[in-house]
Amino acid sequence: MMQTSITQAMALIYRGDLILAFRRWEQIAQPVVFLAMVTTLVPLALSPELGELREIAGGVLWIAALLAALLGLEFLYRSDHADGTLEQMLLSGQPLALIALAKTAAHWTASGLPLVLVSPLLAVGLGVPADALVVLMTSLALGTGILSSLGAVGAALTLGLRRGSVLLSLLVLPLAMPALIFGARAVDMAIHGEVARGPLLLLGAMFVLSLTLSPMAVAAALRISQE
Amino acid sequence: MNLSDFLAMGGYAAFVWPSFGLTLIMLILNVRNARRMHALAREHALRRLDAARKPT
Amino acid sequence: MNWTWFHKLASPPHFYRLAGRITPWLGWPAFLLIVIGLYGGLVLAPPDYQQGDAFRIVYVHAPSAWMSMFIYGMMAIAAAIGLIWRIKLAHAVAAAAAPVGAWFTFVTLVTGSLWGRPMWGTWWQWDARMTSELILLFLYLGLIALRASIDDRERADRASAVLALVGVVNLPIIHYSVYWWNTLHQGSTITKFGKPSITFDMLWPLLVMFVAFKLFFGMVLMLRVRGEVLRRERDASWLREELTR
Amino acid sequence: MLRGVSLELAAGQVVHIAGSNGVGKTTLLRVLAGLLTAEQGGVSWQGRPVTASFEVYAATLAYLGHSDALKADFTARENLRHEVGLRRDVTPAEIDDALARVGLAGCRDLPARVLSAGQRRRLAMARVMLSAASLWILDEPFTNLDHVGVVLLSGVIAEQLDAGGAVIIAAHQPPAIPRHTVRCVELV
Repeated sequence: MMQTSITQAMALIYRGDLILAFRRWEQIAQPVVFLAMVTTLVPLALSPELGELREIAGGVLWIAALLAALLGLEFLYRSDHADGTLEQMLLSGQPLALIALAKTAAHWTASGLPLVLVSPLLAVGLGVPADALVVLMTSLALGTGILSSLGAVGAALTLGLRRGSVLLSLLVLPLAMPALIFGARAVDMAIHGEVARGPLLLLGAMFVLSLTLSPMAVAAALRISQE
Repeated sequence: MNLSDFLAMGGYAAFVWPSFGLTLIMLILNVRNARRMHALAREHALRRLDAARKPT
Repeated sequence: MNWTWFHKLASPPHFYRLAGRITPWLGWPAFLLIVIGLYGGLVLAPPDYQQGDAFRIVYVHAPSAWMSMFIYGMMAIAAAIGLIWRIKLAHAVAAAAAPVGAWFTFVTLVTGSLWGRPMWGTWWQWDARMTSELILLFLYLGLIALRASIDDRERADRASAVLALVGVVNLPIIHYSVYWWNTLHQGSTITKFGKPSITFDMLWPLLVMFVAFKLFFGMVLMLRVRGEVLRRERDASWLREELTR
Repeated sequence: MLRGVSLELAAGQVVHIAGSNGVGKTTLLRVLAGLLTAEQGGVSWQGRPVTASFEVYAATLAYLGHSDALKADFTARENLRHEVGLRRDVTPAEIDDALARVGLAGCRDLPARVLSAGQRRRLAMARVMLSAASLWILDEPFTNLDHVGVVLLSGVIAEQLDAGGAVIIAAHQPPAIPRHTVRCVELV
């Protein structure tokens, strides 16, 4: 009996996690509803004037998406830790970092992607012109990707801790600030009709960096947390 | 350079002295905390040693 | 190069005794240098032609800022040593350094704000250096909070070590993105707030203060590490002989 | 704190770790499984230290801890497919055979959360059987099992030993494994 190849194992985890996520769809809906709610708070708090809202739309959407993604991080390793399947993953004989990468990808698809897909609807509500929506979605896709991979390290470190969720945001948000700077800037430029290549490229670079480095940190953190 | 000019700090006394004051407080506080933390740990260790020596 | 000195240094009883011996050798020189530095900075150094006497705050602000970065870097190195070679002492050093680093960062922020008030007219200015210093404070608080919320000491040490390493990798990224973000929004008209043009009699007290803060940190670190070692060497045999000496 | 424990195990042998609660049975098993690292000493498999290449050792090992390691929302079949599938290519037929073997043929497509504790333990047992590992480390495998379950598990362990595998069991009462003598190690 041949040992499963790592790609098969990763595909299996990716599919498995997505099936589980969709069976608990209310977990998926939470970040999206949160994003929608926060972006409706803004006009109520500031002004219904689309012209004014357009000025701050980039920042608002990005901050709301970041916090919504942070909300999604809760479910990353918590259920595996609780029901003991995490131990079996550690003992599966597959490289843990790649398993962590598969889990992060599944988590992003279940929590980051919905945010990206729903963001254009909310952006229109904040007066964002149609041609800026593509940049908005690209930047949010990269941003939620960065947050998922960096957040995975935080989630793994705070596994099973009492008030883990408050701690998780304290650990992860400072690391996500550079992404916020470039992401919001890119959307802002797009809204004002400028070409947002620069910030998007830097955001892409950060995404690649966090995608390659964080699985190793997650693997180390998982071993430490379950000991 | 008499004392009152020195204290006036060219009109910026309200900013210079609090800065230096806070820094000195921080330095002293750190020393006190470090000392207290070490003494506490030492006492704790001694108590554990005594507890271990007495046959329960 | 034989590694025996490294293993000898890493053994808790040896380090505990060594730390005890060198603490006074760090403490008193630090105290002396601080007095000299302050005297030089407050009395001898001429006022800055642009900022007047307000610039003297640099004598506590700059060394603290440098220490806040230095301690984080040193903590990351100690964390890496602790994780890779599983040396408990390295984790003890990292655990001891974190609060002191946080204190230095806090002082940097407050003195920076006090210095900024007369210059900018506001208590807080989202200036590049102050913003990245503030984020550094969040990183320190994150580390301390993580270590505090894990009961098992072994896991707390290693979890904080991983976080310190992730943080130190992100530090330059945060630093440069904040600088880029700052120059972008503020444009290039920032006042010449950088290091004021420094003559020698302004400079030497600053160097003295830098050295003094380093020695001070050394002393406080030694004290705290001794405490951390005692917490970790719960039932080591050498403890009885050492403590009852 | 566990001190001064050394254990030698060859193919086809079964060891029973006995000892009262809290003496460190689970800790020992977790160290043997590589989930915990011992401060002194180490675990070696086929002569080589486990930490050298942990993945190789993990591939030859099946660990059953206190928790059944099952996903509540997965059905019995899905649980096996996803957990065993991580280790080796397992066909649906093999899964159904294993489920039948442990007497869960009836609830193949029931989510694990509706199964009783005994059924969940049998499902975990099926996972250990399917993992085709040469070393089994079982922590209190008989908990929640009824008499039929205990006989079933003992039979399965016997087969594993016949096939040259090794089994370490931590339990309160000594297990009765047919055709094999159980070596007992008492932790004090």
